Amino acid sequence: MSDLVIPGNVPYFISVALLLIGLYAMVARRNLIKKIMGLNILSTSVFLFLIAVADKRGGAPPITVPGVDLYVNPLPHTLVLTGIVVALALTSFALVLVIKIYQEHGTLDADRLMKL
Amino acid sequence: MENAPILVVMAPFIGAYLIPLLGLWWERYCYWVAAAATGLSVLFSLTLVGSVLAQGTIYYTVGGWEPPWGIELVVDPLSAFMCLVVSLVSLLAGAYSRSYIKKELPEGKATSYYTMMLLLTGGLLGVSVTGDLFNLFVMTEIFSVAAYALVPMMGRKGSFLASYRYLILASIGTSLLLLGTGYLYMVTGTLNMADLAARLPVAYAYHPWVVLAALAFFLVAFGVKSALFPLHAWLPDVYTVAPAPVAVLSTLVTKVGAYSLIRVLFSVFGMPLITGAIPVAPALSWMAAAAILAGSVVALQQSDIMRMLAYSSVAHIGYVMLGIGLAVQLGLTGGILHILSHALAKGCLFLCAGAVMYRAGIRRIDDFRGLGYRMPLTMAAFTLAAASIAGIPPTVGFMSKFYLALGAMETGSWVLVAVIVAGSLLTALVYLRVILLMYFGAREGPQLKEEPPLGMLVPIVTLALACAVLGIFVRVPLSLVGPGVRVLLGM
Amino acid sequence: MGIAEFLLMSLLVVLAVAAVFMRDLLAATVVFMVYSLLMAIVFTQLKAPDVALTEAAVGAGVTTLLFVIAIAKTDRREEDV
Amino acid sequence: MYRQLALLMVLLVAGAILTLAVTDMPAFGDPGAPAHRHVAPRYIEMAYRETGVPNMVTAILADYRGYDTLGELTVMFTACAAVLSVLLGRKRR
Amino acid sequence: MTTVIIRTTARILAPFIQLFGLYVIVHGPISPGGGFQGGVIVGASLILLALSYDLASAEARAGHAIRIAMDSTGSLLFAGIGLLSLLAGGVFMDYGIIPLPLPAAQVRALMILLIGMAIGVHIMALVSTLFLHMAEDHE
Repeated sequence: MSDLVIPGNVPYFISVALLLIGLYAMVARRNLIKKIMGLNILSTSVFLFLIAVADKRGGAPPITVPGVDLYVNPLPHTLVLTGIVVALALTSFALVLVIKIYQEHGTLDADRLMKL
Repeated sequence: MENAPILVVMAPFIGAYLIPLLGLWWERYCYWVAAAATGLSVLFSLTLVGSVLAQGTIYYTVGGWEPPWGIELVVDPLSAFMCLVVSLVSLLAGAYSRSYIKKELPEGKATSYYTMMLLLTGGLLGVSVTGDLFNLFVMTEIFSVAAYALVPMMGRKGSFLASYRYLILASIGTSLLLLGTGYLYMVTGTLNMADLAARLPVAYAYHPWVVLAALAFFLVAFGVKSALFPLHAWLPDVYTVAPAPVAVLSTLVTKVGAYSLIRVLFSVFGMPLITGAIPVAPALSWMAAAAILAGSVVALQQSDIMRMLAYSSVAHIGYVMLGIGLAVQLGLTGGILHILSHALAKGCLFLCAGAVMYRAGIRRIDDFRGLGYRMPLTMAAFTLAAASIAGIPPTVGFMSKFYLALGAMETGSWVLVAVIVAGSLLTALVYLRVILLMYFGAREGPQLKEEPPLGMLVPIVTLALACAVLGIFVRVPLSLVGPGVRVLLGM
Repeated sequence: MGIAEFLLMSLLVVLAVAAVFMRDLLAATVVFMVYSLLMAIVFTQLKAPDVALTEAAVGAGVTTLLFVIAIAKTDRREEDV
Repeated sequence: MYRQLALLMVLLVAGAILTLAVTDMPAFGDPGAPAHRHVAPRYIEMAYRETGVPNMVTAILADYRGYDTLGELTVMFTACAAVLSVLLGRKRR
Repeated sequence: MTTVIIRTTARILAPFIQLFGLYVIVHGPISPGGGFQGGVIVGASLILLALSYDLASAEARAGHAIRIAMDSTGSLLFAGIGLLSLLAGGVFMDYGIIPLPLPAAQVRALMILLIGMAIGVHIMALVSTLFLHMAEDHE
């Protein structure tokens, strides 16, 4: 069972699907917190893509160990680490804004806020 | 001064790290730290300009690792030009802020205001000097977060919502920027811009769709940042609720967005890719034409001065993008010169509008009646800057539009020439309405002279004079823009 | 890539859809936390332990916490049309 | 109604671009993919010798691309200052 | 009753979490982890304390001023290490050039460890600040 190989670039397709879901949530969902969740899904999809780019079949994690030659590519990992921090920064600030918007307008519905 | 490329970025950052620490005990020194840090980056920018003019493009490797392994800073004439524009305008906006925020900002926000301003300036400078695509993303995020945070500083009604919408729209852009960087990394294995440019043609031959998708992502990302016409939805609200000096900095944000687009299009993808199989550049110029007309027409209908200036900004970003889209020497010169002329003129206009709000509390254009006699110097500066924006001859705004029109003629698209001229007329109409009201509107009530304080007046007058002086001595900015364009086009 | 990995990644999509479409925000946040943890597991399988650790600490920890605080301070349910 | 249609168009276009790009990509997990041939080998082979740190990710993060990490730290710093600027404001005088 | 149990547990647990966080920071160069992850873990322990007690006492334990100071200091330390190599005559962040009686690679390793600590301090202060201020009642 486990030797059944799934062909093609599955992780890339998964990341595309996640990206579209995140984009949908950011543009179409009316709740402001859902939009931020969408932003997080969108960025994790990019991270998944980058980590998938770094992967090598049969490679070891990028920590030097004597006797191992084939390591996965460490550069995208560092990019993703930076990206995660940036996403956290955006999320925290956006959530504070959401709290403030709720205090000011009493609703988190994007359509209702637009009418104000 | 071989370390100027990094110091120009680090000076504002270190200042920004220091200010919260200072603000705990000595809040009144925050302004001076901010001024010193911005002043230092102006000095380093001048050093950069000097050495670029003397010895050509400067390469600086951070950490001593040779590129493409380490991060490389590349200062070509265009980068030096952007550094100078960004740091000078930030310095003036910072100087203006001192009196402005005392009255307009709630108590206790000065510390975070100056921190954010320095971070914004540092991020913009970081984008201007970087030669690494991922570093571009990081610096973009720094100035973006700082920009989101500066918008609701005054606590005006609806400002949090404006900031939130800006954040969501711009984060889609920056996420796509990261994804595009990942795509390019996937097919080339490098993040260094020069290295990417060398390796992209091969990558394009093997994986054309990956490269084109990355190009599309970059267009969207920088389109949002620079408020290119269909992606400008965040801009009017942001400019309306933000403090006036922040609106000035936001115009710098849009300019740096346009600069990043220039970098990515010309220094990374290169001419064959953007004008060849998929005509990105011509499409960009048509979108820019739409932006010019739509922005000007909508600006005509506004009753709020800040909102009018905001839509006018949408139109003028169109001019910069038009220059980029033309992708010929004269057009690109015009577009880049327009970055300068628009930053100066729109900066001056925003500061004037801020001064009017500061003194008279007026936002509606109809209330500008007779203001030309109450605040003569401010309104004279307003008129001069408006003349530059509309492209009236001795100003720098005229020169940039002139070059743009020449570039459009060179490519033979007379429609674009007509759009440039029509856009100028529309812009003139937009500002003429205000100016006529200011000077010829019926005056009523006692006429007191009430200029803003000196700290605010000096930046306003400096910017207005710069519009005129640089227009007469247009060779000064051109001595940087000219070589910059030649480097971009590989001539 | 084996069938187990494939199923794990498909589950990511399912969880993301659930997180986006759930009307109870607190429940959506919990689903989002599970999504982040699963993402961390996927990162481990793709041989990125550093990133997995960070994603688990940040995505499932701090981000979820911040979401919960924000929801506690605002509305728990999405408003109806 | 128009908004829904426009949204659908945006998602369709984005999906089409992404799918086209993904089908065109180098194979997943291929050790000979372009991404693994150019810059990364130096990090993998030399990181321990040049920086004395076995964890390559840390070596790149703190040394080779340390400037990015400084930027990352600054983003976090900015976010913290941003949150404080929104939340403090009028409360503490 | 439950609050007593929770408080005692939190009190006993917190030092261990902090120890683990420090371990992650210090072992960043040789195992998965680093300043950022460790900083988040230590910050989480502070949040645990804040959740089990009330916010006011958490605020008292790690006051606003201290957190801001740590936040700034972490960033300044990082930038300072970068500037140190500039002062030593190299380029920014070229740690190998810092004059220490060690081989260049060892100096770099040391500086990477220091930077990890700087990041850890910064992120710890930051995560707890984010939490404390967002959870606080602000009307």
